[in-house]
Amino acid sequence: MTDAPENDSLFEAPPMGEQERMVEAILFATADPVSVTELIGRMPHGSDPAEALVHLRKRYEGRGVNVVKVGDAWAIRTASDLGFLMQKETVETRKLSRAAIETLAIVAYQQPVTRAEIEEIRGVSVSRGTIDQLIELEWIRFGRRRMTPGRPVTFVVTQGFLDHFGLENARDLPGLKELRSAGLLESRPPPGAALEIDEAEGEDTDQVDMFEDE
Amino acid sequence: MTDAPENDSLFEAPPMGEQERMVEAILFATADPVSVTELIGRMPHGSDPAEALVHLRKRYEGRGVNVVKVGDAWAIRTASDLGFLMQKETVETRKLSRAAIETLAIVAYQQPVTRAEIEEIRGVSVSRGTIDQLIELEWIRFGRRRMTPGRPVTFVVTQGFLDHFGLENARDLPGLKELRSAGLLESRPPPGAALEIDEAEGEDTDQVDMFEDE
Amino acid sequence: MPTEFQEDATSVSERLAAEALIVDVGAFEGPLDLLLTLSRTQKVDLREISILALAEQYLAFVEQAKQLRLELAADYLVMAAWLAFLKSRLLLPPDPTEEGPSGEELAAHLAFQLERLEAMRGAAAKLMARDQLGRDFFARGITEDVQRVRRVTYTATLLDLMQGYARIRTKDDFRPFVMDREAVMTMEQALDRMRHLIGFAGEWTDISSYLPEGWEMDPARRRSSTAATFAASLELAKEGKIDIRQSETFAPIQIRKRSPQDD
Repeated sequence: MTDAPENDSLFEAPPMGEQERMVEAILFATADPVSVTELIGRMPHGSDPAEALVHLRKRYEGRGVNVVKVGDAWAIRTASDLGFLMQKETVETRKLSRAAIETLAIVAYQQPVTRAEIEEIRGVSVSRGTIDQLIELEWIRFGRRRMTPGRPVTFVVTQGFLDHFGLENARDLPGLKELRSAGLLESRPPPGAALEIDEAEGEDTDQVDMFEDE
Repeated sequence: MTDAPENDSLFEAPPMGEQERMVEAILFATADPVSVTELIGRMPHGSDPAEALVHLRKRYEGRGVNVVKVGDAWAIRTASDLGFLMQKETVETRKLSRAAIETLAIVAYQQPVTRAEIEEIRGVSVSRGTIDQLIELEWIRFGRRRMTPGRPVTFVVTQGFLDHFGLENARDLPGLKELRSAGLLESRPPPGAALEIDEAEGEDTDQVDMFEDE
Repeated sequence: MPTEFQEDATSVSERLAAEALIVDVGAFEGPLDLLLTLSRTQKVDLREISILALAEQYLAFVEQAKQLRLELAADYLVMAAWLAFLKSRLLLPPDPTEEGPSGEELAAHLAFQLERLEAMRGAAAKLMARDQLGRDFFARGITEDVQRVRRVTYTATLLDLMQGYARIRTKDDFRPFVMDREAVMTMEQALDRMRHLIGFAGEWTDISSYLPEGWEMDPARRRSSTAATFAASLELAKEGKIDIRQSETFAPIQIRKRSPQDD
């Protein structure tokens, strides 16, 4: 560890073409998205995987497999128009209940969202099993606690969720902009609950940040 | 998606570029190498995967992953020169234990030296592990056997040792007098140290070694 | 009301539709879901929906369910009570002395809730319609595990080596620093020392004279040896070997050997 940095700096980073090959090999070797940080850690000192990825992504445009961005990580996935060739590989996923699908959508579009908020939106209580199932699928996870009385936990979607639905980012959710401009993503407390309004507004800012800063 | 196969025979086989994409996607996503027969079975009627493979193989020449033949089937594999990327090496640097340093010092200053002699000088037994560690580090090695009863092996320091410690020769190691005049020996007895102290020291040395040799 | 209903439902198909709605109550995901379904019969944009009409529809539905002796979950009944309240608020002229939100505000919020639920349903449908991993696009089939290799290297410097050697060769005058408690005297040491000396102390003697030679000058050593000697004196007194006296607070403490005739 101690001598490595000194030695490494004596050598130049590999040429970009080589770096591209390395990123290609690493992404091909795994089923999970690989973060740029991990790429840096695995490639020779001084490498710039972010730039190599730009080249690699271009190289695979229109091919049978593509380089895709998943959150802040990268993966290679088959082109979705070729899914019909892959009946053999198709994973039969457990059919999600309507409650689970709606809960997932609410978490994705309204994140970070508390259980109480999910219930408020759906108008029914959310069963433990629904949340558990989504956590088990690794599509949602616990986010930061709310700074409101009781400090409830919030839920947010995961990288696995983005990967599964082919999203680069939670901002790319279909129809997100329209829903926001229609005011449907605002947390609007029922009239008469005036006291909570301030806090709720604070939280809403949080939510916007989450989408826009990522 | 599902009706495709029936209609296929009515149409021409997809263009070769498309077939190449298909082979690429299938080889990428399938868990095992895929034979040409299987490719024919999975691709639209009239496809020529063997030819598509020739193109695909060429396309991946010199890339980070290659199209390789495994038995009579085909697979995409990491280029052999990039295998090192599939290893994540963490290097941990530890300080050599006191027992090991002392043993090494005795070998360096008194070589060739037998194990019994090392033990006599240190006043405690030398664990097998300490010797093994120094041999593994390639800092000491076996020397000639002593022409004494039992013909014990001796230890000497290696070229690797001299390189590591920046010495031309083990004889270049400074002697005791030089160490003292260089202020490297701070082991002046404390003023007013009574006789009991010697006993205490004997015990303490033992104890320290016990911990370090383990 | 019930008779009215029977008279109203003249056509068989209408009645069947109404019953189907009731029988399907289990299919609704709560009162909000039911309200959303009912609102569709108004065939207008949710933003222009008549909450009053919707409330009436819901109440009629609950009434029908009661008639058919269907068990309705409590939250459906809570919603019915709330809608009845909302309905009265919407119909009666606003009472300026009354506290709380107006009927219009409550109705607007309900409309917002319905619109939001509908929007989330739509979002869920769009989400599920996307290409999905393992169904429409696929990850790598043959994966290679990243081997984690932990390599440990040991280091030592020439200085370590030389000091190590010096330590061994000068063992006789080398003392590890950790044992360097030269300014500490234990009670055991003091006791040991006093047992030997006390035999000669027939007269009252200041305990400070029992401090070991060379320990009186250094403050740290004096403090430690005084404490140890004092503690040892108490121990000896307890054993009946010596007498202790002190004329007043902070005066010198004196001890002497206890002679057999004192008993």
